[in-house]
Amino acid sequence: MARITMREAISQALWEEMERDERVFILGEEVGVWGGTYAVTKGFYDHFGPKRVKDTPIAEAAIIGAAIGAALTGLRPVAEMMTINFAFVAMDHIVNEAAKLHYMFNGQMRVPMVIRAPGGGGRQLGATHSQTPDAIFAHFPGLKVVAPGTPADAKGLLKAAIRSEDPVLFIEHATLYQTRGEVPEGEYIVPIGKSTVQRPGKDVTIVTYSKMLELSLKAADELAKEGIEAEIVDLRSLRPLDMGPVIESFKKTNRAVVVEEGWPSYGVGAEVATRIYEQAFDYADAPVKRVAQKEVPLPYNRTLEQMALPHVEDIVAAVKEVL
Amino acid sequence: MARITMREAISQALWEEMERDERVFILGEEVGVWGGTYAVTKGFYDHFGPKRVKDTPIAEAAIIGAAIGAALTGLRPVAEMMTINFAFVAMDHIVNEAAKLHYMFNGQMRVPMVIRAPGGGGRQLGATHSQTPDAIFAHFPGLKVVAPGTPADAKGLLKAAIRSEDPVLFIEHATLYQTRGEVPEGEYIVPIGKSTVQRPGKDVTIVTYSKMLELSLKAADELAKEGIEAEIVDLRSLRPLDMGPVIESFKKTNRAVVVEEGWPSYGVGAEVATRIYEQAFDYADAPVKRVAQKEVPLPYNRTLEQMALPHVEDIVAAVKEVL
Amino acid sequence: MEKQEYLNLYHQMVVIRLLEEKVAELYQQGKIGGFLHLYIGQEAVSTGLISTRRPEDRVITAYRDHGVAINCGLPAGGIIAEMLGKATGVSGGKGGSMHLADVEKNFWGGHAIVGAHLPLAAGLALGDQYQGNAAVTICMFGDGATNIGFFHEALNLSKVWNLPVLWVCENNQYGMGTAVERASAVSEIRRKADGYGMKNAVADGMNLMDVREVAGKMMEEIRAGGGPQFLEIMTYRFRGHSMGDPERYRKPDEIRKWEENDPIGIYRKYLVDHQIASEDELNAQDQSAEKEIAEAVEFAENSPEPAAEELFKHIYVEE
Amino acid sequence: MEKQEYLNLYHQMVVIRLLEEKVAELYQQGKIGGFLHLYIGQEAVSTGLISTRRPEDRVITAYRDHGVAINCGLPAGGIIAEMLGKATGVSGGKGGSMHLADVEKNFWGGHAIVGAHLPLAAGLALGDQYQGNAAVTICMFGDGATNIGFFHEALNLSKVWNLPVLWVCENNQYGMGTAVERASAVSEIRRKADGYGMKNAVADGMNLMDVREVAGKMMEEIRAGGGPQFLEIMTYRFRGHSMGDPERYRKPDEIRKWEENDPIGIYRKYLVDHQIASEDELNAQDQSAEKEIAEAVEFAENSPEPAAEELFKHIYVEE
Ligand SMILES: Cc1ncc(C[n+]2csc(CCOP(=O)(O)OP(=O)(O)O)c2C)c(N)n1
Ligand SMILES: Cc1ncc(C[n+]2csc(CCOP(=O)(O)OP(=O)(O)O)c2C)c(N)n1
Ligand SMILES: [Mg+2]
Ligand SMILES: [Mg+2]
Repeated sequence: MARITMREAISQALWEEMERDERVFILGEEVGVWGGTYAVTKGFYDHFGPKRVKDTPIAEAAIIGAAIGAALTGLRPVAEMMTINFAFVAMDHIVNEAAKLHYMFNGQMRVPMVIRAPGGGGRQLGATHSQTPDAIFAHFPGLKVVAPGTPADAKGLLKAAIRSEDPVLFIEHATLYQTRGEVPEGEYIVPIGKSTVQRPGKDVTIVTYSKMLELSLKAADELAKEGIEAEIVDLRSLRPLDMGPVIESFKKTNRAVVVEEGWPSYGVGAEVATRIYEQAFDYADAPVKRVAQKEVPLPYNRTLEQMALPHVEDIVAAVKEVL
Repeated sequence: MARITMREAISQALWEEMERDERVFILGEEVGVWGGTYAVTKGFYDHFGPKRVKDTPIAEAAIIGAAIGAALTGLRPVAEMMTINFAFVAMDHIVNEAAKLHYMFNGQMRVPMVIRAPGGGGRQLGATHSQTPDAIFAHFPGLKVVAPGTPADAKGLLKAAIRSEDPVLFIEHATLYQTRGEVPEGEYIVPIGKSTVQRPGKDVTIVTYSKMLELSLKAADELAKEGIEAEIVDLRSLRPLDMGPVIESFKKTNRAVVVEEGWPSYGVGAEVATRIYEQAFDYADAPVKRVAQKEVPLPYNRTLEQMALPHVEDIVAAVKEVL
Repeated sequence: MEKQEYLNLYHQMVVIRLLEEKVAELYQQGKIGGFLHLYIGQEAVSTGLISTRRPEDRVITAYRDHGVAINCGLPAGGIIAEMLGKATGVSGGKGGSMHLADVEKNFWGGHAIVGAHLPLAAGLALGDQYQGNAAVTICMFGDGATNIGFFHEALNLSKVWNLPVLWVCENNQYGMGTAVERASAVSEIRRKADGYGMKNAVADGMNLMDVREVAGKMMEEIRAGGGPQFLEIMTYRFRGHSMGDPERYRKPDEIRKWEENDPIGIYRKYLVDHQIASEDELNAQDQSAEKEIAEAVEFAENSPEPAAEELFKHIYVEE
Repeated sequence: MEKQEYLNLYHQMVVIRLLEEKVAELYQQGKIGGFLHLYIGQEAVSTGLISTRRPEDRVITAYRDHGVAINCGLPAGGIIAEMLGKATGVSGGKGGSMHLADVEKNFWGGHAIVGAHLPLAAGLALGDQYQGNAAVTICMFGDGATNIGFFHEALNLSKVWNLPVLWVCENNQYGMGTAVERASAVSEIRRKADGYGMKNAVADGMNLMDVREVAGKMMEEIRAGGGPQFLEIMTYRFRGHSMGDPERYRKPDEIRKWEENDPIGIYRKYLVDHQIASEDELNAQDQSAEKEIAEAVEFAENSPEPAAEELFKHIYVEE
């Protein structure tokens, strides 16, 4: 197993799937000649050519709409939103078309497509470019929403997403691209909709996903120094949301902290917490605690922005509160 | 006090505010000559003229964008989305522009505008036209989200929204337009961001808003026949979300059911339930129960659609479960 | 065209007309719910247009889709059943009037969000281009839809990528209650094609033969690889936008004037005048169409409701 | 124009150039974060354009906004402070490079979502029309932005409502790495105005005097109530799209060729050739601009960070 970055893992998954299946192609802004804004598709244009690596106009609705149409004809488009913030521009096509055609036409139509969308804050990009609005997409039945936290999961989940018969929103975190991890070479599939324990522990359950996994792991290291053993469950997919490992863990620890980067209100933490109580009310020894972004549009100023984002210390503090 | 319909109450609020303040104007699809798709603005075009009652092209982003721009110049636009489902088409302008300009430019810009948007299921309009996606808008700081459940609140909240210096998404429920209630004449303001007890009780707290208030009140009547006294808290506004009356009630009843029309996952019930535990964990005698829509795109067929929507019996059953 | 084909097209138009009159009745009786947008007055548009397509050509349209469905070969029974929400409906009762489709017949649906299907059409055409299929996608939409951003993005993309699409605007003069010139910077909708350097034309939508001729030529050029083209078809809806339209925006006179140009009457006259068919032959078509609709209604009314389990089917392909 | 005005415009261009070179440096030093889009090469566009505006005319643009801010009269110190995220920044350090604004100076901001500010511009103009102000809104955007739906909806609306907007496309040949013809159905962007029956023109963006002349005439016509117009200004950015652009999409030769048409050099030559200003006078302007920027940097660097409480201020007007 090679130790590669998240960027490389995603790139590898895409490359291998394109080699494997002629029907897979990429479209999006700057995915071709430029090599991808985050260099994920660097080299693809030269290797696969303009037919399969399509630079598009700046027209997010058309990108998603065209991907849907192509998917209807049996192709397997991987559409890139330069950042998830621009997915709002294509919101109707994502939640009203991609997510509903299969149902609305009684199974006649299938939309096997992937929307790759990097997101997240922490790069001083200002309020419109720094969001983590994952929860709002996960609100819609018909769409699958995936957000890996490790390079291996990124590879395995992206391959699963590309092979899925359903539309999948694949959320990447732009500040994770440099993160390294062991990634199996070649065929490696992580099924969509399975949470997983990323670190075992017995004292408290930390439920998280994407970038916040990294911070949670660090927090767990900190806590371990004080003898607190946190168990970390990585959701990996927000829809379907697999509560199995969360509940199992919670029944053991009786305490949980949910860590997300986005705003707490109507966010991921609320859903996870509510389900914990729904499924394991009698096991709760303390209220489930949410760690999330402050409820502000993210400011440009670095210090203010960092103040608004969740940090390792916030997780550590939250864990201590629930203990 | 006159007993008028929700439609009349909204119409009255609009009319009075337009009479009061020259800066208030309406724009949207079919708000003028047609008189409003739901007849809310019937007679406005003839009375106020085309300057203040503007029919627009079918271009939701331009409707919201133009309203924002006009608001920046000091006007007070009331933009209508024919239904909230079309708000996805203007998603970027709602959550990235209207909600963020004031913050991003450090208070220099103000966006005093209202977006009226009727929503809700139950009219066999099919998957794309029947949604109740209120929660996803309430996820964004910078936006206020209001959803009245009675004619009086509709009038008072709409007036407050029009006078607010901030952008307000004002969600109406299309199947409530015929609902009647006592509405104070003339000047009547209901402040945004205040939940209220709509029916007192001691055994269980039902937290709800919009159309589901109507169903919850009916459920409470049913329950009363069996000697169960439900207290009903109407949120009225999803952002800001006023938990005061909810928590007060819960501390008394120790049991709660949250009733919303939309999908449960990442919805309103999750947020309310989580906050109940956060603020009154020790008072919980049973898990908070959610009553919501089945997690499917709404089908056209009447029977199936009704199966997917929450009903009075579901609320009654949920209450019995938490007791 | 063979004589039979002429007759078939006449038959299709009559079937559409009768179907629309019938479903309006069923709507009034409360048997059809939701929105119902009738095609009466516009029959020659899709009948002429779709007569130029080959089976491999795809068709996609907006919510005003009953006529298009008939022209694409969907059975009247399955169409009416869909509006009644029956299990035998073309979309299993899940879609309703606005969401008829039959992908086997290459009819990719009615779509209810104005303009949202235009990018999908570009994608369908991209699928054919990618796979080397010599097929054209016919995308129909209203005049009102040409003002939404989706229209712009889709037309631009189709031209940049040289996609085989025929963009067809059914200009029935109004988007709901809004007359074209109150919503569109140009009242000749085809002028919008100039902004994309796209070849365009206009056809008389009350005249099936004109539509067929103009569209046929365009289809050939597109099929030959000439890239997308834009066709504006002038027409008029004789009824309201949907059932329950208060119709405050147009005068009875105007409607009456247009009704004098009934597309079915015009085509019928053409067939008789050109001695392609006799009055008797056409009356026979009328009768068979009536019978077809009567049977379709019976089929639909006697069909079962979808089973309760259907509610949870087809949310995903893979659960 | 008075001599002083000629000199002021020269001064503004030099200030922009020096400011951009300076902030590029500060970016390399890690003092500026986020995205930074330089205006080098395009100085004559906004300098010429905005020289035609009156104080009551509003200006709104995209994220490539430093030059526009200078031309609108924002102080270099406040602009650089904004990029450094300081409390004295024009947006209090909350906006950054892409979100400069000063509504007192009628500069309604840089906006970072491509094309999203075009509907806002229509709204600004609607505000003036509604209130009977004889003001024009100047809305600037890139070539790439003309492909997004917002563009279409805003232009259409402005024409239908006869709004006082000058739509200005800064055609710098690329949207990020995508050449105009790879993204747009027409490479003459002004052809898009035809789809709205909108009067349009083109100006040479390397030539301040040409921009000023063409724009000036349009501004007058719009101010007189003639409705929206469309101006395409041909230009080129000498630097990458933003800092860190790998620049795989254009050849050094092409850049070099354009650099020979430096807009500052061209205007300088014009002033000298027409004996409007002497070399000495222009050198003096260079020096004062240098001084201005040096002082601005000092001001910005010495300014305080925003207080922590600022994080929670201005989410709403009414908390
Ligand atoms: C995005 C969106 N906005 C608004 C509507 C509501 N609506 C449905 S049909 C229609 C008018 C469309 O007019 P046109 O495109 O001319 O088609 P026609 O009905 O005349 O066939 C409107 C406004 C919608 N379905 N989708
Ligand atoms: C809706 C949206 N999509 C994509 C982007 C990313 N993006 C920022 S600038 C840009 C290129 C814009 O090009 P152009 O309009 O020509 O302006 P220029 O940068 O050349 O001044 C892109 C794609 C964005 N900010 N917003
Ligand atoms: Mg129409
Ligand atoms: Mg450009």
